[in-house]
Amino acid sequence: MKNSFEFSVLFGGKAGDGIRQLGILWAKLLCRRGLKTFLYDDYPSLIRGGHNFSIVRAAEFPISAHRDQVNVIVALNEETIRRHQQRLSENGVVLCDQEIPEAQKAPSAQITVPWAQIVKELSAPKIMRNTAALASLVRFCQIPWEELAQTLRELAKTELNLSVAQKSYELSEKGHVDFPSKDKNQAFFFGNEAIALGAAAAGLKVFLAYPMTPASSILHYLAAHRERLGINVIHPENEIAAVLAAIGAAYAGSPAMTATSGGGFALMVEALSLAGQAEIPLVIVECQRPGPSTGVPTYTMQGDLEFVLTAGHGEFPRVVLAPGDAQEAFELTAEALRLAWRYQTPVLVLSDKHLSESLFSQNLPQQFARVEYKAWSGGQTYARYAFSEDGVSPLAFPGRKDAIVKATSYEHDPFGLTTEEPTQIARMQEKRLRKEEGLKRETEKMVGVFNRDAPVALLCFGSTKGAAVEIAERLGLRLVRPLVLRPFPTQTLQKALKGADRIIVCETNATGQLAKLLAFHGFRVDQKILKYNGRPFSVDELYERVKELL
Amino acid sequence: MKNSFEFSVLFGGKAGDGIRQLGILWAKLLCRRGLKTFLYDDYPSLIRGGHNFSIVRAAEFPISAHRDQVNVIVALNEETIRRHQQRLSENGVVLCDQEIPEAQKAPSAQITVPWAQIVKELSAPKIMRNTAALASLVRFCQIPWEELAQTLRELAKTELNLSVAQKSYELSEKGHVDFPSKDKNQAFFFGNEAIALGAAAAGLKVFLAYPMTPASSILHYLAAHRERLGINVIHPENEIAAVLAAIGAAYAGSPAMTATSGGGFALMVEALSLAGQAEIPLVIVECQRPGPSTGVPTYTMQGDLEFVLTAGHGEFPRVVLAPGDAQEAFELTAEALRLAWRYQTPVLVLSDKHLSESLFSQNLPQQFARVEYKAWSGGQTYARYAFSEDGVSPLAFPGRKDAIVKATSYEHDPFGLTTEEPTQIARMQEKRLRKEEGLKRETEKMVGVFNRDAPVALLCFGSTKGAAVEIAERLGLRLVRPLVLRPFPTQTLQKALKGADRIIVCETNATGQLAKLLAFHGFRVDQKILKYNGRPFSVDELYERVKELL
Amino acid sequence: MNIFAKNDPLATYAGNTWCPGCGNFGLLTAVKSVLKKFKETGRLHETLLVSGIGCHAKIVDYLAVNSFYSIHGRVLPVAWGIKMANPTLTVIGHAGDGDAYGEGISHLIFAAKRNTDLTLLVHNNRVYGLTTGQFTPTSPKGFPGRSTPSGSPEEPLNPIKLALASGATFVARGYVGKVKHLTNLIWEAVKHRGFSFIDVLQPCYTFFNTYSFYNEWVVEIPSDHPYEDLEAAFKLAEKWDYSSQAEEIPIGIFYKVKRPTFEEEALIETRDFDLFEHIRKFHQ
Amino acid sequence: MNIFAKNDPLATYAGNTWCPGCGNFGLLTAVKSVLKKFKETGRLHETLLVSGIGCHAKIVDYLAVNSFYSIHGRVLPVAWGIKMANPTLTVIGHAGDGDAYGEGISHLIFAAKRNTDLTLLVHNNRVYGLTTGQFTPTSPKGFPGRSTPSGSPEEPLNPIKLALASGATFVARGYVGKVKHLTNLIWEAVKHRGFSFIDVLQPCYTFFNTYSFYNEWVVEIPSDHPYEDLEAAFKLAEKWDYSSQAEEIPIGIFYKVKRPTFEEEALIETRDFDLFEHIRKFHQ
Ligand SMILES: Cc1ncc(C[n+]2csc(CCOP(=O)(O)OP(=O)(O)O)c2C)c(N)n1
Ligand SMILES: Cc1ncc(C[n+]2csc(CCOP(=O)(O)OP(=O)(O)O)c2C)c(N)n1
Ligand code: SF4
Ligand code: SF4
Ligand SMILES: [Mg+2]
Ligand SMILES: [Mg+2]
Repeated sequence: MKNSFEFSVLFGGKAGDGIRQLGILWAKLLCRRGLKTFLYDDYPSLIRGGHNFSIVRAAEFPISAHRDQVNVIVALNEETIRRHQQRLSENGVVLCDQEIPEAQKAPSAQITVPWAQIVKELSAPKIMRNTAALASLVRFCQIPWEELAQTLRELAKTELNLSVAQKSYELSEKGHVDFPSKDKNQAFFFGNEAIALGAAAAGLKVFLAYPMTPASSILHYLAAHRERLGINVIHPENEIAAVLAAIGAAYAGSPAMTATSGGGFALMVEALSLAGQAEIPLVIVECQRPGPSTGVPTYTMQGDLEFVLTAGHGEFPRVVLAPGDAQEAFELTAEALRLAWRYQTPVLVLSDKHLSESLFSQNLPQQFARVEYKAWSGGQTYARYAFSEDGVSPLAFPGRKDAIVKATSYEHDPFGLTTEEPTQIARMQEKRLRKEEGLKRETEKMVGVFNRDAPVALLCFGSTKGAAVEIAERLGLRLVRPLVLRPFPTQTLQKALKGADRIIVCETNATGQLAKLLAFHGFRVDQKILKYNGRPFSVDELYERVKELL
Repeated sequence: MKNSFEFSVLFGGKAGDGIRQLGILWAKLLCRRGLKTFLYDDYPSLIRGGHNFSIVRAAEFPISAHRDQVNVIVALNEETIRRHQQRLSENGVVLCDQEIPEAQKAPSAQITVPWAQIVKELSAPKIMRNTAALASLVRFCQIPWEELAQTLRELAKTELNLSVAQKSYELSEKGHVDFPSKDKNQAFFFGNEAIALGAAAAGLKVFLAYPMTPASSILHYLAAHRERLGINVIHPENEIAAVLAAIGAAYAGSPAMTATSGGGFALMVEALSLAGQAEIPLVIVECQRPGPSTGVPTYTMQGDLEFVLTAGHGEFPRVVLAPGDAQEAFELTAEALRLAWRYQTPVLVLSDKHLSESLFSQNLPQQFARVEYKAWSGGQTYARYAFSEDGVSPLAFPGRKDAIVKATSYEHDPFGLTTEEPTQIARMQEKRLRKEEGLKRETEKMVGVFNRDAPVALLCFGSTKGAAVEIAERLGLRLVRPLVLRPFPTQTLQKALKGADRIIVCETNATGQLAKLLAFHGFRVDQKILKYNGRPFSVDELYERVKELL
Repeated sequence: MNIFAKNDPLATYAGNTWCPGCGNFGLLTAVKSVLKKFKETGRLHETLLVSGIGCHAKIVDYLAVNSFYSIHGRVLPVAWGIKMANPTLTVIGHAGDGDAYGEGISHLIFAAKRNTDLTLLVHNNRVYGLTTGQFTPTSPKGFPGRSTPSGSPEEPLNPIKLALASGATFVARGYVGKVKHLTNLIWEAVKHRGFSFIDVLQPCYTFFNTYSFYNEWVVEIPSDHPYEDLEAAFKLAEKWDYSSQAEEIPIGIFYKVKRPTFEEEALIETRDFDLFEHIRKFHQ
Repeated sequence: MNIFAKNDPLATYAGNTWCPGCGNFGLLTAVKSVLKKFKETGRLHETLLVSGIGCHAKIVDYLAVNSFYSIHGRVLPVAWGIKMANPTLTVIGHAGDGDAYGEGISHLIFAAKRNTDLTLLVHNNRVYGLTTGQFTPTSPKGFPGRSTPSGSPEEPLNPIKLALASGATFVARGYVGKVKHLTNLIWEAVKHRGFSFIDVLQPCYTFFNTYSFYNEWVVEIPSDHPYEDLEAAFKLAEKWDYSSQAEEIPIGIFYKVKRPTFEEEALIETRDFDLFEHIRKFHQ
């Protein structure tokens, strides 16, 4: 790694211990110190009990992946120590509750603090042990009390939290880490928050979603902020209603989006095809998790790529975008809305649990895409599906006096009336498919390239970016990442891969879907690194896997 | 064409005139004479009115396509003459009702018979004009009355029909055609009947479907024959219920199937993935029609290939079979059931309107696939998902005393209990995907090849077979047809295409989906012939399109 | 070129393809009368039809007004989305019985539950028309459709009871054989704020000709019916359970109450926001 | 290795992951008592559980009986298919309220309409548990779930009314706080030939703790209730509309009648046939 400060902490406990919240507060506190942070959250599909852990990595340089080794383990239960102590780096320390019986026996350096007792004494709910633990960590890292207090004041909000923290801070001991502090606050976003904000920034006005891990937090975020963002946020009876109401809203003039995971997306496929035929600007976010079917709902996999590329009966233009971190999630979701409206066709944003539910500290761009469309300028009789060179017809919305706006799922003539006439059918198919040319032109450049001249090229898409980018830097590899998967940016990739001796594809699925897509487009794939146990690549693991092949 | 007898008749009129029934009776009558026939049916999406026509081609040699030129037009209305008279061959004749006012003006040779009057005089319903027309045609073709009478007795069944026919036969004139007669009756099947019978023959016990053109006739056929075939045939509330009940039935031990078109299949995609995870033997028939969305419901297109190949979230083995005529429809549907049960995974049969709703006279094979499975032999505790070399676990059904049978949509351990443990997840993914090896082995040979050594190769799939096979014969082309599209029979195709100078793909869609699939698997495609106006290739049209390229 | 029929400003040039004698003609007449009123007040452009797929759905091709010809079973979610984008539009849904009571039944229940402000007209011919005659959820037991040639094995649903149980605030039944009565019903439904549901008895001349049956048994609900009494409505709905026997088939409004609409309860005024202020506040 | 828990022949070795205090424990106890009766008569292998996805659904992992852990909303069609293949099995469905009244509501209506011979237990915690606390179709208006932080804008559905309106022949409500009463209900439901529906009030300790509310208002339906009177059942169902106020929450059997089952009306004995005879008869 870079010769620069970095520091990882693992927080572990049972579901219901507030592990995630603890990690988030720590990450945010460090962001406010100007550090870059990344939070990886690992939790089973249950509400209380089981074993949850979060790894928060912080560094002075940009990061968007976690490491297996950690400097500190904050253990809210014994199991955490047992499961994770092999992760501790040299000089690593375990922070844990005095009450943990095993604590004394563990081989590593340990600092025990009476968190449970503090909470009890202050009559705070037991979950506030997490605040106590945070305070011990802050103290251990020699971060001034005032910083913690301020973070808690702004983010956790209750006085009781503060008291618990203060007490624990006092009872905890300093460590030897010298935590740096920079001037500039770092912004922080979960992947799904970045998706939500990207959509909102581009002009989203209606969001509908049925809950499904790992997409639900888009719904939760937008619902919590709907008044502030000026967006209608609706949780309907099922995914079919969600996508069809989004289609209805878009037809009537409101930029609309829905979000789901693979199983929910499967239910939206009939409507996707409708959006293709009726030329509706529709954005669907698909946050992947391990399948098939219910699979492993709270873990990660990039197993739905091939599915989303060709889902839907019949032939129609579509775009599939795959962001790799929060910043890209923001930009590409905004772009998704822009493209959907510019071309009046469905656009998919493909995420996965690892992107959607990890926390990134990144800045969002000042410039971003916004919804724009070819508006009908009035005049003659309005024809919703008027032929045009680029396949895009001028748009008018129902409600204006001078237009009759007829959308339809049937093959149709320019006015939107049903046709079964062979020439008309062929012409309309061609009209719609013509949009692919414009889409191709606009998306052709969407490839991320790093170390352009290195002889060995690593290829990946989506959330694998985080680990891959560090490996590429560390090992001097070229990193090439298509951000758009349909249309496929063949020319740009050809340029990006020019002169590469070796092409290694890495992705988190069992059959190498990106590799297949590359092969389909005529690219040579020399080696594949696949992972399909539901876990993302950590920096260290990907390093080992790549090293093996070199 | 071959130097042998062939004869085409076009029957035209309004929906509600009984055009289709008329064509069917004619085709069947000729089959009973031992001729090969093929019926192509063209009708808009309405119940009464509009313009319907059927072309029945008959020949002494095997055929499974229609021609544009016809020898006789049987016109139940004026519009038929106007629309189709350019199809008449030299010496062609129009048979029509005396009442048709335009009749006299048309340039071609015409025979008029007072069909409407006959029907009226006998107080028969107006639709029986079709029987009268049939009788005139039969007479024109110098076919003895007894043959018609017998066909009507067996297939149309009412006495009134016979009287109408007789009267009309008497009033009609002989033509100059010498219609051959062979010894052996030909069997006749609509594509969908062949699918239904293939499934029934293989051991189908539960069929569920929600009506959707052009799949509905599978439901209608099986419903009409359910007692005879011993199959439960159910029309449920929607496609989702259809596919999930089929899954439930298969889990409990009954070979089950469902059938639909693209839009209905879209609704089944979530369940498809469930069948993959839970390892359920599920067969789905997808009868394509022009999309996207509602599209052109009563016409044809091969536009859903890419969709069905990868539909469903997550990664699981599946088979996609694409028959080209009734015989293949029968064989491959039986094979679909066999493979589904042998490998406990979903199998898709891909048809289209042109195959499903055309009538073929072909014999069905005496040998065909039947459901067989790896049965659990009892003994130790039953584990539904026991690991095995070929990925297939022994099967037991709920209800037996010695087994607890747990199926699940979650990732699971061998007993079917949920797991989130990384090693288990990866192992189970591998177990399931291992079935692809066996499937590949079993399906690798499924390629139709004709004229193996010809330098120019024509490639197609599904219903395009009918026209392509004649063209290949006529022009001395090699014809290569993958009957299985997933797993893709790469090696067999390589052999089949060895030494081909030129590879021409023809298919009825706008983007060349088979061509793309071939390219993906490393095949060179030199030229594409695409048609996407909802109509299938006729022999003559495909001939012209191929000729242009040679 | 334009979209209109020659002599009828409410019609498009699309040729009508319903069977002669189809009950949909009566429904078309009734809807047209209602649209005419909108036209007269200059508000036709604020009306919008949404249809499913089936014979019924062709109505949107015939009428020169805004429309969304959607997919089988999905009239209501599409209409709902349209209202989210523009609550000022008057939205009328046209669904088939296969459409509304089979494929799309879930949406009917939720439109009723939410009291979404729109009107749903179910062209209830008690058969799948366009797919040539299978039994639907409201076909009588024993109906010999193409999927049940020896008779449907199921008792029919009673959609009036279902709508009542789901919380609909305007529940009615019409009959295409009484066009004037139907026109008034539709007009009342459109005026009603909230979810208005009309089950329209619409004989399918070709696959299920029920004209004489309805002509014999249809009775208008008397005007002293207690419109706000749910139990009375339920009781009235029980008079006929969609079987092939009847003693009386009430038509008219079964139930009508006021309740806040979904649009009032759930929607906010959409507007733009300042991204960077939002980030400073919640993400730093 | 085998599937059983150490000391319990009805349990698997799967660790229970419900929250402490979860209402599902009571339901598990009740179901186990019923399964025990089957075990005692040597018929356990003929019982089968089908579940959806959600906290409720985990129950099938805990019980050492045949089961199909299906997908969200699809308990009923899977169970229906199982009955088609083997009508002799006793099939019990476990669904969540999100499952049965949201995603899968269409199947509930049709199972009731058809009188499919199975039992459906809805673990009605009136919240999406496993997806961490959004409002469901039976959440009270104003419920501050994660998708509606400022309060659900919708009135709840009353599933008892819905089941009655759809034709269910056994409609009941249970409460996990009355395990014995619940056990009896389930037993009655399982014995009933036809579709038996029990809405089980199951507090979600974590996201919607309704124990004290139910404890206060739950009242057993008196044994002189006219079980076969639909209107009486509907009236009783109206006593509580799933809002956060109540004067009385009746539990017990609301309605119970005999009607032919789907299996009796629709299924035939499957058997093999002679293909070539069939072809000679119908295709030559
Ligand atoms: C998802 C889906 N399933 C099936 C169909 C086929 N389909 C078209 S119309 C129709 C039936 C329509 O019946 P109904 O809604 O009663 O309308 P009607 O034709 O009687 O007016 C069906 C099943 C479809 N278009 N989409
Ligand atoms: C098609 C689909 N949509 C969404 C989900 C996500 N999901 C899993 S459980 C659940 C909610 C379950 O709520 P409920 O049915 O009430 O069960 P509970 O957890 O409360 O027992 C949802 C929406 C899914 N698995 N499948
Ligand atoms: S089939 Fe029935 S509903 Fe359809 S147009 Fe004809 S008469 Fe009307
Ligand atoms: S979240 Fe609620 S329903 Fe789920 S296990 Fe916990 S208490 Fe039970
Ligand atoms: Mg209908
Ligand atoms: Mg629930």
